[in-house]
Amino acid sequence: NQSTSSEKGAGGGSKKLVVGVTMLSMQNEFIVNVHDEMAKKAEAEGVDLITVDAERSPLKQVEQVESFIAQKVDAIIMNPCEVEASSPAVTKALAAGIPIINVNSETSTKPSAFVGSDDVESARIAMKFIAEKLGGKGNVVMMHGYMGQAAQIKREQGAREILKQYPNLKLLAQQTGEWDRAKAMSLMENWIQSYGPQINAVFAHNDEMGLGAVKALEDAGLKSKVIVVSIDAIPDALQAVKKGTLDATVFQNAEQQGSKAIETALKAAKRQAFEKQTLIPFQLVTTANVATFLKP
Amino acid sequence: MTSDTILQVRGLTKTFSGVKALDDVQLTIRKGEVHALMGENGAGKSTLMKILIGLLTPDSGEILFEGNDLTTGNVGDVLKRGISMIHQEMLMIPELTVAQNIFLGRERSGGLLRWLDDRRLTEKAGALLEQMGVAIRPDMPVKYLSVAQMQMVEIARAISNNASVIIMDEPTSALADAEVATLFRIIGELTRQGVAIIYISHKMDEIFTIADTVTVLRDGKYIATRPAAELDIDTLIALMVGRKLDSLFPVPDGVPAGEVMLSVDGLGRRGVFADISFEVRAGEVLGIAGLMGAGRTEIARAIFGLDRISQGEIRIRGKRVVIHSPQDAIGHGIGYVSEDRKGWGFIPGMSVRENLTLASLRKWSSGPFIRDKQERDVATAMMGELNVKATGPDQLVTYLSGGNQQKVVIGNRLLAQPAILILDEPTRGIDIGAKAEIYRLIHQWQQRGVAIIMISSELPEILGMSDRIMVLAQGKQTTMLSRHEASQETIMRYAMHRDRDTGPTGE
Amino acid sequence: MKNGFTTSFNQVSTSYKTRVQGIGKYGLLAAFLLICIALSVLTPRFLTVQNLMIIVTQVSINALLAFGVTFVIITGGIDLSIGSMVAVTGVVAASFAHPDTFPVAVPLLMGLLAGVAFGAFNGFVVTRSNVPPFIVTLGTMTIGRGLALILSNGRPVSNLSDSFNFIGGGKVLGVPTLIILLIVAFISCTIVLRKTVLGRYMYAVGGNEQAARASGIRVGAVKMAVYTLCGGLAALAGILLTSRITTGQPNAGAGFELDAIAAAIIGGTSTSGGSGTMTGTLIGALLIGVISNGLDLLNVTSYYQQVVMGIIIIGAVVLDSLHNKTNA
Amino acid sequence: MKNGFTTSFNQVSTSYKTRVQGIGKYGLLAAFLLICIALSVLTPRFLTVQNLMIIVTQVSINALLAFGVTFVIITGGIDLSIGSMVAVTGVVAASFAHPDTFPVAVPLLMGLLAGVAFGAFNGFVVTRSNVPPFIVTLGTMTIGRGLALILSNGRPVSNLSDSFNFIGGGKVLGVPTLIILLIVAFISCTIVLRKTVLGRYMYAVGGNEQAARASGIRVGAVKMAVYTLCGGLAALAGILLTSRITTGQPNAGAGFELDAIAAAIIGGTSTSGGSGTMTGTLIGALLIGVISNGLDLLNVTSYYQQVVMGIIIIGAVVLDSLHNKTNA
Ligand SMILES: Nc1ncnc2c1ncn2[C@@H]1O[C@H](COP(=O)(O)OP(=O)(O)OP(=O)(O)O)[C@@H](O)[C@H]1O
Ligand SMILES: Nc1ncnc2c1ncn2[C@@H]1O[C@H](COP(=O)(O)OP(=O)(O)OP(=O)(O)O)[C@@H](O)[C@H]1O
Ligand SMILES: [Mg+2]
Ligand SMILES: [Mg+2]
Repeated sequence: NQSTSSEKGAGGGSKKLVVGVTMLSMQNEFIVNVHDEMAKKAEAEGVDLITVDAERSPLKQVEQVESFIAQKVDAIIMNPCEVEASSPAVTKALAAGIPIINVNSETSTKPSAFVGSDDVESARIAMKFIAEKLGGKGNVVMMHGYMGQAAQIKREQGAREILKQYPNLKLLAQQTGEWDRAKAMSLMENWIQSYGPQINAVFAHNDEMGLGAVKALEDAGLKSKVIVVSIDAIPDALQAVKKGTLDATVFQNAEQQGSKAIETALKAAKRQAFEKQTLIPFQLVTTANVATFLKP
Repeated sequence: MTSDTILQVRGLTKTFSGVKALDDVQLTIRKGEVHALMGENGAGKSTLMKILIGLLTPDSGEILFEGNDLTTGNVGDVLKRGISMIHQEMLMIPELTVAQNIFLGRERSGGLLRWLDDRRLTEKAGALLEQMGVAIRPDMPVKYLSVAQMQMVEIARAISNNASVIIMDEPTSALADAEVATLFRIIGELTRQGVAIIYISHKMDEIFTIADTVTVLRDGKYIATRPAAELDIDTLIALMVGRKLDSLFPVPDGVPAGEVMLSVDGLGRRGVFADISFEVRAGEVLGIAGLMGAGRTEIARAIFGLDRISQGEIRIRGKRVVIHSPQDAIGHGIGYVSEDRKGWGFIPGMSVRENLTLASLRKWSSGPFIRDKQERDVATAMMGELNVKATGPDQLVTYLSGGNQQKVVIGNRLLAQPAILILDEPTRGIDIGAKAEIYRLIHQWQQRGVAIIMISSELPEILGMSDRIMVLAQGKQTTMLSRHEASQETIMRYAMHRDRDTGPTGE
Repeated sequence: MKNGFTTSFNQVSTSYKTRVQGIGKYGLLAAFLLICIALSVLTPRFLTVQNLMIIVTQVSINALLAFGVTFVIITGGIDLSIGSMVAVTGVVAASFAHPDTFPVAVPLLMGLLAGVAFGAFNGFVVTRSNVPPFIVTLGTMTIGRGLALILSNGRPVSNLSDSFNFIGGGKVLGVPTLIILLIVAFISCTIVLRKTVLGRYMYAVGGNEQAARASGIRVGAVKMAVYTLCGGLAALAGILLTSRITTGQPNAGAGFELDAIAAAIIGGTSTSGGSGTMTGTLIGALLIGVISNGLDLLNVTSYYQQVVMGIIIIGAVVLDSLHNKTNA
Repeated sequence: MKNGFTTSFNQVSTSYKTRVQGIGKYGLLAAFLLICIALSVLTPRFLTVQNLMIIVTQVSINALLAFGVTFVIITGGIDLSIGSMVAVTGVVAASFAHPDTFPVAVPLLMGLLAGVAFGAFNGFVVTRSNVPPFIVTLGTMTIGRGLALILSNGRPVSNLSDSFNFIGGGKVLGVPTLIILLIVAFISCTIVLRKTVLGRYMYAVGGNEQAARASGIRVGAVKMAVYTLCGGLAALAGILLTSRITTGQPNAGAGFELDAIAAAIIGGTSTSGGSGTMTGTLIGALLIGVISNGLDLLNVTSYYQQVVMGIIIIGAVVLDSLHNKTNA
């Protein structure tokens, strides 16, 4: 039955390996990029991917993994919605003897392997940049992602760690922009009304919101006085960095996350030795180095 | 087809989910005549008219209007070609004003852009209403009108279309005599101009007053067409019902009146009615008469807790009570059958059984659970007692004819075994056979010692059923008549009582 | 509220069959079976005991919410706050469910209590004010979401006891607890709706509020009851969800209201009140679940899934309405 | 469907005046002004020309959507797909708006066309099938979201021409274009609703469909018109949003439908059809915008913002309904 087929696959045999993939949200550009890399890699390796979209719902994600188990896939790649809430999926997959690889973010239950980067670190990098730019002194506002989601929580945590190191850096206001550019723009407009020139820097949990903040600041003619930094390095953000409107973004390597995830999954499926943890470093993108990140 | 035939219907058949509502029906209408269409509730009169106006499509048959085929037309076409209709259900848009309703679908007056000119519509409507002699503000939203006023607006709408045939489906069901007279005057003028009227009504006396020709339907089948002059009431009823009907009103057998069940003293509601005092005894029928808008319904609503009273008191079995809601009223043993059957009477989406037992459901249940079998038995028994015509206890009430719906509403209240029953226009829109049955029922419950208040605009009904009659005019009590004092003339005289004497009226 | 001197006949006739004959919804059932057959043909993985069990498990949370909202819609109301109630009750339950603190009954009771209180508040505002239920529950939806975040401090409440996690994640004799609870809830709700005085009153209030009042029904009390019931069922859903994902999530349940309302309406509950059945709602929820499971099994790309999902749902209801159609 | 003719007396005396004189909605206006005054007292930054202008700009997208859905709700329907239409039309417009490709009229027209076609499709399904609008537009909401993702390949469509970005982001004589367009749209919609035959027919269809039909009104055509109009306005909103944030976002507009419907209902449009005004809807949208702006200005914590927002919205409508209240 199934296990023999995977062994056959291991022996370079007739049957294709099947990998089930559940992604946090296929409406998020970065996640789509990770997935596209996985698809590319899978195509090259000759494996079948079954991709499903958890639409940010951990419940849905757990159900999707259950479904993968029922389909007897050879390996599962999960881009978790939630540290804790997506954990039952890991438990279930392991109990069914199917290797499960977490990509991009973690769950509290240890999976077979982890490929990705630490979200807390990305925020540290971003905030540190702000702190240094401002010389450790000034007023910062922070735009959160959707409240309660793992990425929001971790990015907030990283930012606060840095803020603690710089007692003269004051968090003037914080509010959720729900990852959304339009919402962030409105929020920034309102903050400008409230604080005007008091604001020295904006830290946004993702580029979409960062770009929204930039737009609002530009409209108010304040951009030159305020530093805006965000995370993800989506193409729009890279362009903005190049133009100098966005001061910095933090590059998360979708390409490597995607291909390493597939690599690990295949090794695991074929019962070969594999890296339990593959950490892909973040990189700060500023005008200085943006050219290397821009795709032709 | 003779030269003065304007509308001819042949072999018309219409089936609703397997039930034949019309079966091979024919009808010939001549210019300038008033053609009465008669039949019991559910005979198919409205269905036939809705087909004529284009709201329903027939299964087969042909309709010729001024010599041309009409069967394919939609409502818009038919209206333009000169047929208009007063609908039995009063099809109005509640949020729009009287003027806007009257000219709905015909607003195109402001040229190419089809801009609305509401000022002109209002003026035109105002003129029309004034010409009809009706005092209704044309800029008043229809939702604030009383049923009777709405019916007058329906009439205005139909006659404003300059139609050559006007269908009137029970145009007077909500009207009192004065308005009926207005309508008849208008009908007279129209027929003199050659307009044909198709007239549907359950009020026999109206037929004999204005009809030239009478066509009778029974169970969806064509029965006969006769000149009105050749008919007498008994023959007509026999044609409609298929048998002879005994006397309409039960013989008064002098039920001994018991204790005073309900008495009101100086009851008033600001701007609506004032100084109303009366009492009803067990086994007695108190009739309340008055012109349209005299405030009769408002008194009933106030006693039933639907409206707040501003002065006076209500006593039940001599004990003063405060009624804030229908639950309070029902708790005190009061039952109320509203004049607005659709609005306050029944639940259209529920079966006959469910409607009948609704007010008394607690009795047919143990704890939270309904005792299915008992509920069904009770409902079936009540259906038998009321002689409800339905395919069974599970038929939806919407599918019943108006008369049978009314019986279901009455049955619902009776099962709650009220000690005091208020009936507001209990026979509105109901055919003569069903009327007789409702009268019989009222009499029966009277004999069982229920105190009954009956509000009605039909004087024969008031006179035939009441032990005593209270007459109202403009929210004030003008007299209290005993059965032998009362006559049509006396009642009318007190009902027309104008505001000359502003002092306390009544006693 | 609109009047309707004249409900059209048509409207009545469609809902008539379904309601009174009780079994009803043949059209929808047919559409549902058709989809199931199609899926069985398209993929052998669909018609396996294990997969069917997974579908029912996945459907159960939405079905519970849909049962609750069916009660509300039958009375002519609406409840948009169910998704937020899931979050609030989940967070509340989770806060009492850490290992070695309280016995498992405590988080259960506290969660239910929170839901019932929330629902009762909805009912109170709806009956005491003139504000349309849409606005009331839209307001409490926002309030509830805020409360869940405040209570949890914006972070998932995790580290829950095994016994608590068993409630929604365990199996009894090989059958997932969720399925068992779903069946129990379905039967109870059906009984409430069809066999009790309260159920009858719900139809009456939704069918014609004035007539219900004139029959002596305390309309306000009935409305209080349905919103409270709906809150209770949402709490059950919230607790089960929390237990299944072993975390109380302050942003759980976002958007669930639309799915639940969709299940009810697909199942034949009329938004204008007065008609609807639990069986219909259950089929509606199963339909949504089966389509979503089938599309996953067929590996339809996520974007196309949404397109196909929309088309099938409209299609199923078209099929249903064709079946129930009477001539105009 | 409820009741009927005999509304109580009192209703006449109180609400008659407010409605018939057309100005109406004093209650809501009062609540709105009250909130504005409160905010002006709480923070001096609220009542500045600049801030008021920002509020109106922020409100404009939601207001446009709310205008469209007001038409639909007045006829007794509902449109849940507006959020998705925003995404589809935004992505379509953005695809034609790259610099040095087409003149700026092309993305505008293509976006509008997409919205009108989408709306017309909604109208077609609603009029041709027996399926409730709720389900039809819930289906097309999902379909639309999928389409937007397919068309954009799941990625924002950016790099748009300056002239395109001017449409929603520019200023004319110091006044943001969004405000100008909002005013134009408001006046046009008011005229359509109050001064044209079509508007009159919308009230008629929603007030009593049977009666409308009996007056010779082609009910189907009116419904087609409102859904198409709603699609067109959603397209305008989508284009403006895209231009404002200088990207076509496939996931833009998610959840916008609830805000727009809320604005309409807060503004007094009855969900059962037959009543509603554009002025009411505008005030409803402004109310939501002012609260959200005010809470940001006051720097209320995000969690509490939601709680306060919910309470104020319910409160405002309670105030409104108290004003219009009649005793039972
Ligand atoms: N749309 C419909 N669907 C099903 N049955 C209908 C429909 N319209 C009418 N009927 C049925 O057709 C029959 C004829 O009804 P119709 O309304 O024409 O009677 P009518 O003669 O006007 O009665 P009334 O005097 O009570 O107004 C009745 O049995 C009625 O229940
Ligand atoms: N909802 C309402 N709004 C405004 N006026 C009303 C309303 N209901 C009744 N009226 C008016 O109030 C007065 C009393 O009405 P009521 O219904 O009590 O009269 P009635 O004696 O029962 O007569 P009928 O029932 O025959 O119209 C009339 O002038 C009537 O037109
Ligand atoms: Mg009739
Ligand atoms: Mg009356």
